[in-house]
Amino acid sequence: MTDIPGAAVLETKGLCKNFGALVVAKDIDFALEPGARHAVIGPNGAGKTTFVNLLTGALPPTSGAVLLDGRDIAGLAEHERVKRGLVRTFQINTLFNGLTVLENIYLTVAERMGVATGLFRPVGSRPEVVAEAERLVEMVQLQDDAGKTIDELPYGRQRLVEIAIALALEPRVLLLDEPSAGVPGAESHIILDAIAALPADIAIMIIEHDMDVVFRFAERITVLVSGAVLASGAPDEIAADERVRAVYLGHGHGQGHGQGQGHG
Amino acid sequence: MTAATARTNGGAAAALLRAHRFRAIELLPWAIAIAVYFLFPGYRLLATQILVLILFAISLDLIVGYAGIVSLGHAAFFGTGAYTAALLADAGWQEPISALALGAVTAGLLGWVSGWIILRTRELTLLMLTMALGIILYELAKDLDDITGGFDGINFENSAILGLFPFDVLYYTTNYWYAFAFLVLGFLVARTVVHAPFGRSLVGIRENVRRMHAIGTPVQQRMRHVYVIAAAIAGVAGAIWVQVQGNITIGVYEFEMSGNILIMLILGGTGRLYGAFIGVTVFTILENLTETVLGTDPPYWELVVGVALVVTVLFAPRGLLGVFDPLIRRFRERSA
Amino acid sequence: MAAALDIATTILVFGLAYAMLLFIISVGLSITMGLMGFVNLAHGAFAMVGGYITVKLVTPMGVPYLLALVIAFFLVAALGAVMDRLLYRHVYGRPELDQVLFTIGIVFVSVAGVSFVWGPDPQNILLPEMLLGDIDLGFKSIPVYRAFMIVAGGAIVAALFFGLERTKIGAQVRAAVDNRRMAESCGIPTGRLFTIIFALGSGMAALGGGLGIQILGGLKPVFAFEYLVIFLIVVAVGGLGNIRGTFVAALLLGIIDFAGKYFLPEGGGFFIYGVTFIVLLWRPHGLLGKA
Amino acid sequence: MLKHTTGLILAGAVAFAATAEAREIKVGFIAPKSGGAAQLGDQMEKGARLYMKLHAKDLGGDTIKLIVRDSKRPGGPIAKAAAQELIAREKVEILGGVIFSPNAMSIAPLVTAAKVPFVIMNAGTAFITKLSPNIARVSFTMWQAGYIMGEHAAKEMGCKTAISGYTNYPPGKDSVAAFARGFEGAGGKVIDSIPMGGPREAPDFTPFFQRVKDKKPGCFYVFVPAGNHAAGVAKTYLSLGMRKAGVKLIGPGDITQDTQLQGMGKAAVGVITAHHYHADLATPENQAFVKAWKAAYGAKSTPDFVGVGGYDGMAAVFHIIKSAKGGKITADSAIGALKGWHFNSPRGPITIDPETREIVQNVYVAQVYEDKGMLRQKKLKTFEAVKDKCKELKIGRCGK
Repeated sequence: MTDIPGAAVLETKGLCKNFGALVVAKDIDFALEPGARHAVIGPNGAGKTTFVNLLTGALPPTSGAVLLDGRDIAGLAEHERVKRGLVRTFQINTLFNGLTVLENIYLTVAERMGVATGLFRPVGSRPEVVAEAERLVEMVQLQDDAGKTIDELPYGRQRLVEIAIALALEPRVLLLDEPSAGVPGAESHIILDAIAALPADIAIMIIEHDMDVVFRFAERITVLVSGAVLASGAPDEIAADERVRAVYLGHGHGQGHGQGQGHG
Repeated sequence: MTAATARTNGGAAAALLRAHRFRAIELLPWAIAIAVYFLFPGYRLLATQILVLILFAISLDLIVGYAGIVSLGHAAFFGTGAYTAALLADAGWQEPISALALGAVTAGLLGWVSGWIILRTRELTLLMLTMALGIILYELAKDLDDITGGFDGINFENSAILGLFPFDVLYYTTNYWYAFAFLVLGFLVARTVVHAPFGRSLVGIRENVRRMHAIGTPVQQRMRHVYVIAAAIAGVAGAIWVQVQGNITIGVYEFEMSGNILIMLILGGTGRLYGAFIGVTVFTILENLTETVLGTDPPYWELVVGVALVVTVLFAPRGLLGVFDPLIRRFRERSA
Repeated sequence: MAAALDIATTILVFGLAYAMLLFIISVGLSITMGLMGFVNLAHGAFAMVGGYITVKLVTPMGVPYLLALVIAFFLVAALGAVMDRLLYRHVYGRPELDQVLFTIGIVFVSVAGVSFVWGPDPQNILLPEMLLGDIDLGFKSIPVYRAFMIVAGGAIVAALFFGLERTKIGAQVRAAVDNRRMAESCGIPTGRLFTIIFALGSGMAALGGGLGIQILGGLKPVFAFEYLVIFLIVVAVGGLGNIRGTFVAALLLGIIDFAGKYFLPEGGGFFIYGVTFIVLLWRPHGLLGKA
Repeated sequence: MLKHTTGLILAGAVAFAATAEAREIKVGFIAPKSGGAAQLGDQMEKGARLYMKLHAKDLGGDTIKLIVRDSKRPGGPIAKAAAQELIAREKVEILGGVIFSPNAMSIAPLVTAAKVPFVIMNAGTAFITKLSPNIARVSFTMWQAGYIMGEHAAKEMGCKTAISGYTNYPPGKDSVAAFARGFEGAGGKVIDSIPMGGPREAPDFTPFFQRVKDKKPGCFYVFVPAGNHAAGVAKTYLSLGMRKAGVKLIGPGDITQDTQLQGMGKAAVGVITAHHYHADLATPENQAFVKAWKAAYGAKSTPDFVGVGGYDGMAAVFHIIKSAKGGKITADSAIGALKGWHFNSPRGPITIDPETREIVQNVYVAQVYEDKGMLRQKKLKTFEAVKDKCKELKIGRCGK
């Protein structure tokens, strides 16, 4: 995992975002190589989710560029970026709450396979799409809940649907926004196992508060504070960085340990 | 297929694969419609109107119930289809089916153009924009009365359907079956669309737009597409509406038309197609037949309709058809 | 030059009078929609009932007009509070479409109720002498009634802004409109607050109904349907829950409507809808609404 | 139980046999009973029922069953469905009523096909009698009052210029077109013609009236539909101080509709209108009519031209029934009987023009004045046996 400019799948250059006078992203340079396991950490309000939204195109940047495969994707809408393999999960579950688990994933698969515009042949005569959705349901071990609506599932299980949906899109770059947030300690290992099992060639950026997860998972860490990159480097470098300790780890590490003990 | 169903508990996949199949109970509304023709010849124009309004409500359900686009101006498309058919007939193009097809085209075009502009917005703003469009068209039709006949409207005649079945101005025989046939057709189109992946993706848009963006759906485009489909079907409904009656007034563009059809749809239940059947029928019957029971002094129908709406919301939150949901669920669970 | 000044004065005076009416009636709707996300299509029914109460107090009973307005305000505010507690609370938080159906049902019932009680005839009111006639501005005379509308409207607007900016309840309302969950967690009783707001909004609508009889040319049972559209437009153009926005929208629409009809009567109904269309495309959240 | 029922049937059969001559004739009556025009439908029905009550004996034992249907909105479909039901299910022999012209238009093909006579008791757009040979109209056309008002304004009121303001729908256009013909024919000049919104819009006329005031015409001719629009006219006229500015308000009698008049207050005093009826007409027929009306519907209730339309309409229905002499009523026989039919109505003598099946009647120019706190109308001039100018001159759709 060396920094070779140009080899990055996803890259930002001088990315800035202001809401009026409020600066939420300040001159962020960031790069994600193929197969990367890259954590972005930072205190609450550091602009992490905003950063994800800027990457996916949910928010337009005030200035700066997002590059996918070295190409500026400013002109691409969110859904077009997804089609190019840039996929995210949400910090707070963002699912089709009235639909069943299988339908949630079915919709995603249909979209990825390009059949979602089909007007005439019913879902029922496309068993291959349904079968693929079922495969993904099994991958996150939700087969017992496949027929339940999202509303009927506990939050932690819903979280798995988030991940299954992301996987269903066959991402090349996956942005995981606090995948274990809101999951009870006893269940978080399911999520972590699912993440650990992700295909190695996917470039993954994970935003996480739980330092145990970060240090177990990440090969590289970027620290965001007040919308700007404070430090970036290998986990041990970050752990050793005085500035990071000062503004973040002291407080955040304790919290991480708390959670660690919770499910330990 | 059986391999697929075997893998998940609860038959989720089986349900998904089965959803589009016809059930015996779906014959019921059609059987009733056929029976009504023979049982109530004296109400046949009213019954014909109900058939047409059901088609109109179905077209609205496609956008409101499936895609979550709430419109207070759907009469814009209904009226455009209606005026297309009426003005063609008035100008001498009296063949009804081609006029109706052109009505679908003009309404669809209007849907395409207006959808491009309007569908960027949501909620109250979307509501107001759809409404403003409808009212602007109403004003336009009113002011262009040299062409449209304006407030008083025009009477016109169509030639026999397929050259065989002339419209009946008194007993609405041919007229009824004409409306019936296009309701069946329109319903089948709508039903096919909602069970196709396209229709499922509309439900996704209704349930969670942010997620749809994030799974790579061109949401705007898909909403525009369904908007055009709904507009075209509404145009067909409008065309039939005036063809079976041989008369058009600017009433087809009226705000009440948009408002009432939305109320009827919600009353029956949105997002299920059959809600349109029950909502339109119940509303129209309460509106028009209350007076034959209770008289017109004072006019009780408004009270009856109003109370019906309030009671429905309090006791049948998912519309009248929603009342049956628990029953159906129990039935399914038992049979599963 | 003199002619231009003359026309400008005309448009300003009449446009303003109409705008005041629009604002007084619409502001309650704007707050209820903004605060509770509650779509109250029956708002016009409260204005209608207020109008009928005013007429019936003045004409057969001989109550002075201004006093009748005050009584109508309090009676309808009380009615609003009762409706809120008895009926509306069942549908708060329900899907929008349910609220639409429910409140339209209320409109139907109110229309039927009013026509049962008072019949289908339009109701008129004979204003006191002091409100008839003209005021001479030197270069132009304007009708007393319009001047009265502007002054009364201005006073109500001022009282409303004062109430919202300077009182505790006002601050709570602003907080709740801004972020309801946050307000609740700060201990603001939004449920009770909403009853108060709802009552106040209904009372304001009633006041508008009573004030507007003269301008709107007689009350009929269909009032609640006829004016629904224009109130919704004012709310949407102003921005949901935004009182200043509602005021600006009322001014804009009131004046444009008058000017449009004055200069180009053939355009008739187009202006107000055309302006609505353009404003909402330009600013989808309304003139002063937040994104 | 069974015996009891049989007894009833027998008794019924005997009763039927005893009055075998007497018939019950079903008459369909379509009018708005709810919605914005409900008070007009109410007036018209009251007028019709008053005639039925006063003349019940004229039918010699036959009775009329009046079946009322609410047309609700001005557009065609509801009225049309009601008409189809009345004809096909209720089997009415005569159809009547109708406030709005589009209602009448949409019903026209039905009465042609069903061969049912259709007596229009209000709807006043001039050309609609041409839509079916089975239509006869006993109300008015917009041309009758409008043309005469135009002539009168130019000749008698000294107006050299006029502006017309109208509700933007066919009766309004008819009315101002008629006015312009009459006014300009007599040497006046119409300097502006202002559409003032549709019949279903809020009746706020201020911007239009202010425009008129600023243009300072001699006369301002206004047509708005009867009802709350009418009340708005006089009020706006007063509140803008137009009288002081020297603009005379004139119009057809719709703007001084008797039922609205007291609610207008002093605003209406001095207004001059041309119309075929006002409740203060000092004829014995009218005085008896108004007295009977007040006896039936209360002292505060007043008939107006819509009520007289219903009353005379029912007189026409009675005439049809009597002419059939117990035989079957067909459209041909009924309309044949109405052609040239003469009746001494409260509004004065009326006839149905055999050529056009249109009413021929007096038109009165009248002025509003105050008498002991009540507003009344004083007849200034009578124009006798006025025909519909639109059809005479073959204007627009009247000529087709």
